[in-house]
Amino acid sequence: MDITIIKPILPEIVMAALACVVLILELFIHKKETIGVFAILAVAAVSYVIPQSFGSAFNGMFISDGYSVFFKFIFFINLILAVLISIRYLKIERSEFGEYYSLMMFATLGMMIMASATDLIVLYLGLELMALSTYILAGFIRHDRRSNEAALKYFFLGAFSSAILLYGITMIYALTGTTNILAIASQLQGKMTTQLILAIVFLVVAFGFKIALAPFHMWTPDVYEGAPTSITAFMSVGPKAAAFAALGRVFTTGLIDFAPDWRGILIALSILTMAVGNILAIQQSNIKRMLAYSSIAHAGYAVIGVIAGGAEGLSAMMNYLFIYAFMNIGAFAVVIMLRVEGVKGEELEHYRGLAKTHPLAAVLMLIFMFSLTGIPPTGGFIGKFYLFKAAVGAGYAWLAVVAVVFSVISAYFYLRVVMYMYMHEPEGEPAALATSTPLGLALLITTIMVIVLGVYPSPFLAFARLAIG
Amino acid sequence: MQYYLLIPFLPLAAFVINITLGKKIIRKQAHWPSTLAVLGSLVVAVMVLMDVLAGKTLNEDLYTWIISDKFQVSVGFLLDQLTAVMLIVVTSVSFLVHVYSIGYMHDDPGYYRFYAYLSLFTFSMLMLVMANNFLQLYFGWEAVGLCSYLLIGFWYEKKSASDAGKKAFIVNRFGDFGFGLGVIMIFLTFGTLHYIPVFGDAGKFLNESVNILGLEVNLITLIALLLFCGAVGKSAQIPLHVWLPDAMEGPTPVSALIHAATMVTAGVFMVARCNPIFSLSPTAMGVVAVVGGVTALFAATIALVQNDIKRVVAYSTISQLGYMFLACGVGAYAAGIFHLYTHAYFKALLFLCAGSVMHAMGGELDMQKMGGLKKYMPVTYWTMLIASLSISGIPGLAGFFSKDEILFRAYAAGGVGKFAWLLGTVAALLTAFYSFRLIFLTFHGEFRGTEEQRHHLHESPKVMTIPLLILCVGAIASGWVGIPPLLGGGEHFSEFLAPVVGHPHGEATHAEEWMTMGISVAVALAGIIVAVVFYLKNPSIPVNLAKRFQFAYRVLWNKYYVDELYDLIIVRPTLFVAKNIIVGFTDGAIIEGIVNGLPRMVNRIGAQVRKVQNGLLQHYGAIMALGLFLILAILMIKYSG
Amino acid sequence: MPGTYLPSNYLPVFIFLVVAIAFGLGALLIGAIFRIRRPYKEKLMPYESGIDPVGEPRVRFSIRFYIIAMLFVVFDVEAIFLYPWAVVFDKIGLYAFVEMVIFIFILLVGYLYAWKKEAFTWE
Amino acid sequence: MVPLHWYLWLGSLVFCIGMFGFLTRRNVIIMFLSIELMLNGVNISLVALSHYMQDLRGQVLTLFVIAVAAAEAAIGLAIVIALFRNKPTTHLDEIKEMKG
Repeated sequence: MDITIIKPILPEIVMAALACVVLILELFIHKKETIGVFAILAVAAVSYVIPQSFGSAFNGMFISDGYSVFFKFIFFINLILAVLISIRYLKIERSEFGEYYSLMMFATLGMMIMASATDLIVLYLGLELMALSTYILAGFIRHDRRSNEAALKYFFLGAFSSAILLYGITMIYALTGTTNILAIASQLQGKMTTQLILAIVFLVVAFGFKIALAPFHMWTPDVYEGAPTSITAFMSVGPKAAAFAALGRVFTTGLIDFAPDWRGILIALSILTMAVGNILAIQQSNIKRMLAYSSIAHAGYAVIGVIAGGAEGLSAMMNYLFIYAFMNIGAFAVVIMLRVEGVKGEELEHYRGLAKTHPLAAVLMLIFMFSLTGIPPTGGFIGKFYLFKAAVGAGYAWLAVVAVVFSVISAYFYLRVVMYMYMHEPEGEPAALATSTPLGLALLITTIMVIVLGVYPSPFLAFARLAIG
Repeated sequence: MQYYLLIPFLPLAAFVINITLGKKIIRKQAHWPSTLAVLGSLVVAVMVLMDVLAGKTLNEDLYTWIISDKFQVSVGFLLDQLTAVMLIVVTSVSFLVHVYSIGYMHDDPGYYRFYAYLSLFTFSMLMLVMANNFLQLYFGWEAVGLCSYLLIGFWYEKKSASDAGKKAFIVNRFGDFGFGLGVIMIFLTFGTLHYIPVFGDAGKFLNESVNILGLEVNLITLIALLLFCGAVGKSAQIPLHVWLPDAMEGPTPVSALIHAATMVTAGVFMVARCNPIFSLSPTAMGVVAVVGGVTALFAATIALVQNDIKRVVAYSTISQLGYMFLACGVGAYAAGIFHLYTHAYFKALLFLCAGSVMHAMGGELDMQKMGGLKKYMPVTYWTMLIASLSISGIPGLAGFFSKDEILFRAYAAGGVGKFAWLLGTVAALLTAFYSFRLIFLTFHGEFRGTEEQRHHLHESPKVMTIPLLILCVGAIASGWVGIPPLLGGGEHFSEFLAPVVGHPHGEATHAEEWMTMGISVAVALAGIIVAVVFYLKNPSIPVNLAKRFQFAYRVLWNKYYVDELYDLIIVRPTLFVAKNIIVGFTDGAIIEGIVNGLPRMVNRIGAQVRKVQNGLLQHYGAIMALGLFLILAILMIKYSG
Repeated sequence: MPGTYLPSNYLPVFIFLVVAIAFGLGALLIGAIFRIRRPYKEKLMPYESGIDPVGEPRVRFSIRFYIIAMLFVVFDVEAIFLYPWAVVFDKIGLYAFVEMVIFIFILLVGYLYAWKKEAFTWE
Repeated sequence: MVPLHWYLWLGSLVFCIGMFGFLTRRNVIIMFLSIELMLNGVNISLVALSHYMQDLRGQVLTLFVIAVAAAEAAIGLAIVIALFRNKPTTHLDEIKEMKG
């Protein structure tokens, strides 16, 4: 029995073990913050074993390469930040249960498996592990009807989409007799068949659902609005990035010979997504819902990286997701800060005159809104710049122009928040803030990273480029 | 030798400290971070100068923000002879002004804000002069403009101050627009924005021309002139000089630092820096020389009759900047920079002395209400006298060497240069006259102010007079590094700069050199003597002259009506268009359609699309399925057909 | 060998199924066609051994049933992994054994959790 | 012998019936069943393919699908119960608090 063959999957094993430990700890520890801290320590432990993990395992079903490791870091950041912003928030929502953290860890485990999967079976298992955990997390505030509704909608549509994914996998299996992503291309030999069309379309739909590409985005606004805000932040980055990782891997290795076909589909979906996300975001008065539409729009931008393809396109997409993790969670952290006992703090109206009452919170929100719009010198600008550059480089200049136009439209609703904070006078009683050390830490990290990524992006760009190899 | 990074970043750190902690914590101690930072910069600048003297120059990109094929946005530093000189000028004057402001601004409620802006300005100016590419130059350019705007309007409660700030901002827009176009042209032509490759390749495009509205224009000339547009705006040359006198609304130390010694000389620096481009285009050079010469004379004439002490010095600044451009225009870049460097000291000194006078007079600016201040404030008097001697070009003082160098080079260059020399020499006469008019009106004779003011008269505190004394040393001695061979010197200054700006063209005999020198000394003395006669011996003469040549006097008093002219041909039409036509259109269809129509359309679409999101789970599933079958159908049709 | 499942082996089963379904449906159908319909109130009452019914016929089950059912389904289905494992156990040996122990251990963690959360106690 | 196609058609038919049921029925429990039908349609195809190709992967995936489906059912049921406690309905048309 050779133990070394499990080395590539060691991070996942450690994560799984620690998630189980956290689950058991919940039974004995009454101070739930401790469990949150433990979850963060677990990430540290997993990160520790990652450098030794490079390689392939289980007959090529699982790989730990630069690409997957980059995504895993996005998941870790996502997990850490989400834990930090949850601790106080859960108390306010009266939903302080330790399972919350272990579920987050299991979801992260699922994402890690997705990013590393080189076999469709493994991919499916990772996806389900992630999805099942997030279904529960979406409905975590059990006494809140909106949270229940979010979980229900997410669950049903999610199950529907995973059935579609399975059918797509079956089609590929029928055609090639294999489920190995790397072997698919050689088995298909570039031959187009009806089954392959089915397979491509079904896979696009299934991944499109997780990424929230229009018209498979319908669940997103409702679920993001209803779910606990911390989970919305978690969901809007992690699962999305994981689905991008899988999409990138499956389409740019297994189905690379059919790039013209799926690229056409993705371009159409990307434009539709940017349109729907940005245009509907303008209509929203609830900031969580607005951020939900904004996250749809951002998925539309990021998919341009996959369309452009190649090392440049993929690394631009990875960078974008990396930057997006910080700015989006940062924005949600501010939203969470406004959620205090008895006040939802989700409406745009709550931000009226925030600059007068809470200047620091307003400045932070301003930075995140600028970054989401893509105004230099914030990270958002860098992310978009390289995405659009990749598109231009791959000969899709017109698509970049369309994306820029939609970015300009997006300024309307992002900057409206800024306007509410800075141009309007506060009304009634000044809004209270629910601050806490972990939340402050999360805000600190996100703000610094958004600025650093905007001002000094080269090391991170180099990292993504290196990861592609 | 990365230590040079301290030069710009110390002031930046001071800015950050003051702007964040200033209001609550530092308050009256705000001068400490800023002053110490700029002192540090000065020390490091001296070290850099030593390195450069030892032959070590440096050109490196510190960090690159964005790379996109050829387009590269980076922060990089070029440390060569020219930069070293500029660093010394900027940091030393800035340091002295920082110290002086401790006394001058001590009661101001916006104390911390003032020092924060000063630090920010110093940072921007240093980034500007240390840049190794045009984009950074451009950013520094805009940043110093912003600081200038903030500092002119520092007392923003005062309407004239905020108006002056706006005016400076808007007038500079004109110049900066040209400068920006120039930078873009450079990128389009050379494919890079770094100095070294651009300057290296400039010769290759010598004979290329571009077609503008049917007019064939030489490419290099076009670039040079566009760049020069920026210099005209920033350095307040004709016709964009109107903002600088109004900028005197700002605190006097600001006038000394920004509007005399450093920022306004950025244009000269830029032209000198871009000398490989300018030198290739005789047309552009001619324009530079003529604009400089004409401005030198033009501004000097206005200064003759002004009564506002700061405005006299301001017009004098414009005039002296004209000299510097004149020098650049005849190819004597080293002479231009030499004058920039000596001028920084004596002009800063003049301003700070004016500030000292104002301090004593309780903010009074009208020289007609001063007089006889000599006995109340001896230090101010003597230092200002030396500065005036220096600017007039009395042999042995700094101004003499640099001005003489310029006039000689202009003469030697021949052609346009001769004409420019003539303008410059007349301007030198006027310079001596108005400088001493200022001295005599302010310090000699009887005090003409109110009793209350007289009671209040006092010499400024040590913290203000010591910078004056130090600057005075500069006003005397700073020229000694560039004594011409004719007087036994070694022309060290132009030799030092020669690797960057080359040697001036033109040949002249020793006799001619003696002649130009003699003439400039003679006119300087003549100017002083006339001033003595007019304002000390026989004060009725100027009054009579003003009466006799009423028309000329009024034209000069009103600064040639340039402001009025601009008001008539630019401001009013613009306002007219804005008020009538644009407002008219807003009710009409076009603007309505574009400004309101598009968002409204987006909104209307949004409101419709929104209905699809009706909250029903099945509905969502159905739309997913619909999307799936639609894509499937399209692909199927594509492959079956 | 692919495709060796000859339906002939299952033919009797198939015929039996068809006959069974046809008979059941036929009997109901014939009854529906020929019977006389004269409904009145007592006749429509649910038959509860001659006693008048009390309350709604649909009773809501306690939520406990669902929880037990869910737990049962989950733990029951995990057993399917044991079958293929058992089949190939002697071929893979120790490695398989260790893996299955880990698998069971993870299930055990879940079981422990459910137990501690008092999912098995009936209030 | 039954050709592979028959199985595949059967599988896709079951899948489509499930899909149709999911989209048309309003009762959450029936929708559950519909999703199970979809998954089982996939399972039929997978097992058939696996058998015809003499490749075990299909069957392995089927086992995983069954296990995941069970977990999914448990979670789904839990979510429905949680909702039911706050709003006693299993009729989906009444669950549309969030929209727009």
